[in-house]
Amino acid sequence: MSRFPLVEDRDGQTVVRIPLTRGLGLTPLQTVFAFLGLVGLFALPFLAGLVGLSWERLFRGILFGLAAVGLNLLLRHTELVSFGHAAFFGGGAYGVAVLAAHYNVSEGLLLLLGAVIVGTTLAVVIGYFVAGYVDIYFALLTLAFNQVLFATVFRSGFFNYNDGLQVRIGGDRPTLFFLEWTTLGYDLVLYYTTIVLMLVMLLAMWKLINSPFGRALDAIGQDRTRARFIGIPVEKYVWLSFTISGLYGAFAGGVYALLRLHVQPEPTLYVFVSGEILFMAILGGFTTLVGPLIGGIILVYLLEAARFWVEYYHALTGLVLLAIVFFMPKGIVGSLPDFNAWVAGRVREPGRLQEDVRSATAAVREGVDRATTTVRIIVFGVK
Amino acid sequence: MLEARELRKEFGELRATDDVSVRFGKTEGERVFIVGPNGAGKTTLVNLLTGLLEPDRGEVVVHREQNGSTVERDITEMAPEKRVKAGLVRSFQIVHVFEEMTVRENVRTAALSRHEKTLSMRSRDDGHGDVERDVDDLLADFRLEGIEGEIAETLPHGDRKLLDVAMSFALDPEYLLLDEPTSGVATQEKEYVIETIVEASEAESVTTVTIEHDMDLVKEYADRLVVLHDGQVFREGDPDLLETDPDLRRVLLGVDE
Amino acid sequence: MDRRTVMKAVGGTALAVALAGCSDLLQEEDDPIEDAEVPDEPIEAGLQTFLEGAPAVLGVQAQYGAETAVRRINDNGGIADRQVELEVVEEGEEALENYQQFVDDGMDVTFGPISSGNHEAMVPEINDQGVINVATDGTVTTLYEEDHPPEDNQYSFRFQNHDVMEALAAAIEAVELLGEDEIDTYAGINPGYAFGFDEQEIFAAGIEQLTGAELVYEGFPDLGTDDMSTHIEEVNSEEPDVLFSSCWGGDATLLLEQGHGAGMFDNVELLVGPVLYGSANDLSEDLTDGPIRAGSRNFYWDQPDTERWSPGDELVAEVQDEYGVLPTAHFMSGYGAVTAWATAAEKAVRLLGRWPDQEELAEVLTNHGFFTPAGYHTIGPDHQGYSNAHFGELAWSGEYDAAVIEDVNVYAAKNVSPPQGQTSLDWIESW
Amino acid sequence: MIESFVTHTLNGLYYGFILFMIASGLTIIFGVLGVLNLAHGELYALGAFVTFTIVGYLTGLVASPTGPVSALVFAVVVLLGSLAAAAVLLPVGAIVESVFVRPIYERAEVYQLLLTYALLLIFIDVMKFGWGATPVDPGVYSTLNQVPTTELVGFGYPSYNVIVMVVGLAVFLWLVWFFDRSKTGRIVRATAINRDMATAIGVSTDRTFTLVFAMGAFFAGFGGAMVSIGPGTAFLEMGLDPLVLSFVVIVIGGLGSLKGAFVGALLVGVISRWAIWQYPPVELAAPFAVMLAILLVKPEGLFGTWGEIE
Repeated sequence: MSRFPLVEDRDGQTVVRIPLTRGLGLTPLQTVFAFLGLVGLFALPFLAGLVGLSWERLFRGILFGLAAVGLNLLLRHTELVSFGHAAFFGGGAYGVAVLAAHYNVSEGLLLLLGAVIVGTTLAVVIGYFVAGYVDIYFALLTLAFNQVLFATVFRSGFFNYNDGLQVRIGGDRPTLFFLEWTTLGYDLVLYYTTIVLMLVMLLAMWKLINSPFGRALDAIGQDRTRARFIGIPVEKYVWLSFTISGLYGAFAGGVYALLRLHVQPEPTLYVFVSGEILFMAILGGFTTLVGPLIGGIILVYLLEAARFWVEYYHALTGLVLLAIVFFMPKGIVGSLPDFNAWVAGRVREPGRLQEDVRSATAAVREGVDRATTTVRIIVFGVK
Repeated sequence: MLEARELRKEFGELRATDDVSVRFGKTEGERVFIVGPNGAGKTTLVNLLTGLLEPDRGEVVVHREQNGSTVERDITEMAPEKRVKAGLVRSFQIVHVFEEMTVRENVRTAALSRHEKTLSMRSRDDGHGDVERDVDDLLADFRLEGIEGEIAETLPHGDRKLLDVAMSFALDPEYLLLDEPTSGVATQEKEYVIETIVEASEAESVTTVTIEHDMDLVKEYADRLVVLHDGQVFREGDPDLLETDPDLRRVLLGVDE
Repeated sequence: MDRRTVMKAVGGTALAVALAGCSDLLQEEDDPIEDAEVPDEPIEAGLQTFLEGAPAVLGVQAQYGAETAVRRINDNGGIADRQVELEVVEEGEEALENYQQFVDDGMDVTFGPISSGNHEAMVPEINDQGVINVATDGTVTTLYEEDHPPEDNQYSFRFQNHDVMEALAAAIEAVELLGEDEIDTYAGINPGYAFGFDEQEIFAAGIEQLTGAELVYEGFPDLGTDDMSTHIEEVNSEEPDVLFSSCWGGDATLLLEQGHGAGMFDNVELLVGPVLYGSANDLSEDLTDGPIRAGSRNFYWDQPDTERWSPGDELVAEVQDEYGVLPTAHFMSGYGAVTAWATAAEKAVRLLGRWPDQEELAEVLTNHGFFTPAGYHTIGPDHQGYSNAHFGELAWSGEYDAAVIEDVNVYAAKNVSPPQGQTSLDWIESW
Repeated sequence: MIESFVTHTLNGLYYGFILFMIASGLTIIFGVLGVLNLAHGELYALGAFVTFTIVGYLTGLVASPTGPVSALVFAVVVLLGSLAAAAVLLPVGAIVESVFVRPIYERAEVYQLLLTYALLLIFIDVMKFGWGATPVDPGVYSTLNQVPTTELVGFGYPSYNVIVMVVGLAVFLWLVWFFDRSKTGRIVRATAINRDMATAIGVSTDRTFTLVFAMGAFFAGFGGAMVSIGPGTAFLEMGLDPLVLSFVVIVIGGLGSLKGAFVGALLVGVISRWAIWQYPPVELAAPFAVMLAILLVKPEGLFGTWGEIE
């Protein structure tokens, strides 16, 4: 036993036990990070402005990031690349919008429940069809379902085409906890409600991926045939994880609708939104639980705000992503340990920095040389 | 008893199994070896029995003693994962293990499945004591305890083969179909692999059906022999046939008449 | 015309005169509001519009228009001595977020967007934030007619004519040209998104009310598509008397190109397109062939005739000089939106003797009237701008080496839009 | 009705050939390298922009055609210009492969997606820098239509469409010839089927990969050129939808199968044009509905061959 509460020794490692998560624990360093993250999350609306960031934009980033956490269940464990998760994000958002605009549901939490039901139902239906597919077929099938949904909404008067639906009931924003709020009050209550629910969802996901079920999903991802022949009902489990994954997206989309109060197809349902959710997971570090969340915050911030900073804002976003691919090979969160080691190494021996630059330059030069030779061969043939 | 009834499977023009009828596990814990030249339909037969392939015609039937009488159960349409639950387990010629997991996690994943715990949401280390006991036993039986923390893809080939089989045993099989458990294993280790399997199956009285090319091993360990040739059962019977039947020798050596 | 007459005519201030394009008529300097207490710092304004890609055909014109208005304001000493600084940003799909960013950045006023869906998303937020936005476009009719009636809408305004006005003008234009009895059938090819669906619906209501014509085909090619041949073939086989198309930008040129390629203009009596002239700078001479009536919303640069109307002439010269293009209706969207706000702000300063707050400015903007080189405009009690609508025969001008419209018909706002408080479709049915 | 049917079918084929030219590059790259290049649509767009410049320059050198013969000469000039424009994509593709994609072959495949998405974004701004933010059009479509084609058999149909179909067919036949008959093509196929084996017989897989990527970029650019000289314009976001449609085409056809991509493209073209004709609202969804229908019935696509050019 340790002197500190919740701290224990397990297999020679000090771990910190988190309430509600029997059998799981964090290393002391992870605990510090988690604690800082929590403080950051709760103080965000007050801190963001101090450093010149828009907390509502960060909030949207968190929402897309949460959808990416859902997607990551498939990506990291069953090793399936979904190109269609906007279907659930957008499905959730439209669940809220339709209930508010057409059925006058005015309580935000009920709307959110509706969002989760709509989005998850979509996941159940689409999951049923795609669960038996792997690799790029899986990716492109989810993409096709996503696009059919997008096209339907885009061209349907019920959804007011691409002009979208207001999440307002007779011009008023929904109530939260059956109370009416001021603009700021509404956003804050929505934010803190979301954060609390999100933490529960993250804990649940953590629990899930460390459970025998999570193991079974890993098994399916690593060797589908073997998984089947140790008695795992592969399609059923993929279907189930697809549904859970969709649920996260649906929830996030629902909150997004409540925050933005207007839902249009392009920012929620378009296939490139699916792509963005996927890229958030990868760039944040898909081998980690919270990486996708960080990825969401960063990508949304870039996509929305870069246009205010530079004229060539696509390129800026692209260059940031390139840098992450090459210099943070496991995504941002996944690469933190390596990155720390690298920095420490260079601080100790600054001379090696030159070496790094030299080798990078050499690699680029070699690449260009090869390209030139190849083009010459294509154009002039082999001598 | 596991029975193939007139199983037929065609790949385009090729009839890989041509109405094969054969029974395994006539006695409890019977060791049957399937032999035959390449392309005889051995792997296809195992695939049909375990549900990896669907037959074009014919049936797969399990016979079970129940209240003193034998009950037949047609499992031709049954999904592979359900056959596993029904006691029909296999390994593969090319090793199929979960490459990114440790040895222990591989065996544990199989054991969790056997204990119907793959849907459990409890944390891995938490409250699965019976599973862990099984895993410990199996690791010991297959002499994998020393390397239980190693990642599967880093293991030498022989250990991977053993791990593959250990996972199969973790499923508590009644019938275990092994597709060339010694393929790729160095000659001096083959004996060791087969010996380990035999020990484990005798302890649990598992009926094993093994595809094997090494006739010395077959002679040494087989209770019964099934010879496939051109998709048909060419001979069936005592391993002594290998010595006594000249046609059999010709077929196995691949010398066609 | 003496100075007093001009000043009176355009609303009484030097700035208003300058924005009407008549500053050279002013003979002496006079500042009626020099005593007003006005802060020193410049006015910060934000404009969001489509700056790249297919919709930039429209959006960049709006940018030019807004910049031109701002330039003229600043050259004339600003609004009550305050210079205007305009920040322009890509609208994209994030108009709501852009508006929020503008507000966070402390903008005094914002302009844009182009897209009607974006505009719909913004209106409630504008009223929550209380920083006036004058929409350049985003012209979906129901927005101010039904969704956000004046009692629910304080800070959101729109300058450009709404969709009903141009779609109805198109219907009337077709009847004027062919005659009521000559139109038995009509068809529509409209972009497959909210705007296109709305335009087709209103045009259909209008033309059926006017002529009893029958719809023989309606197609909605995807926005930004690269092939409309299927729709064109259907028009060819149905041979309608009138073809209506609200395609704009690349879609409009695609329709004309493929239409000519497939001989479509031999199979229709008339093509009316309310926003066709928006593509003026992208049309080549051969595309202007055929019976095509092109609309130019609330502004056509040569109406009144620039030979006789110096404000128009100067504006075209300035735009050609500065940007190398002919101004289109979307130029006026930007120009007029800025002008509406600027003249109202100045009016408010004169009334109050100090700089107005947002609420006061919104008050003044409602029912505000002002001039631009396109003539007189009013902002109605519903916060919607009302101006003349223009239609003319698409033709080619050797002088400008660009598409022009000739034989221009001008429709007064009251003839193509319902009285305040009535919805458009109800009003059309009452004809 | 019958004439409508013929025209709609021709329109479908025309559109299908366009789709094939865009998708062929994607399927070659995917078939050999296993890389799903999300920047493919931008290579297509880049081709369209470069065509604007080159064809605009070349047609400035020749007089406007006055008769059928000079129209034909004009068309040849335009096609040569398109080829030249596509050739510009060769070094672009080669550099993208050898500088950016190569270092991450060994990494998890999803990083290729993130990388090529980053390139997609960067390419958009490269084009914005090069050609401005608004659409451009070389404006040769109506002149191309003066080339006499279907009028010769008494049928009115835009000659440009006919030219696209002929060119598309030529591209297909050349690719089939290249992979079936030419030495380089066989080496590429061998590499696709078994990299180790190819290395063992002395093939430089590095070079093969660069070559294949450059080829893929070339055909993307050529597809862009064909669209650019048509009735449409070249604009910044033009690459997005064709990228997604290319996915549809290569999946329907069977991944990595050239013949599959060909048949898939024509199927999508024709079925979607028929669908719009019969039921216009389905326009946006049609290609994806076709893909879902085909994949759910035949999961491996029409000509499914994994990792092989066929």
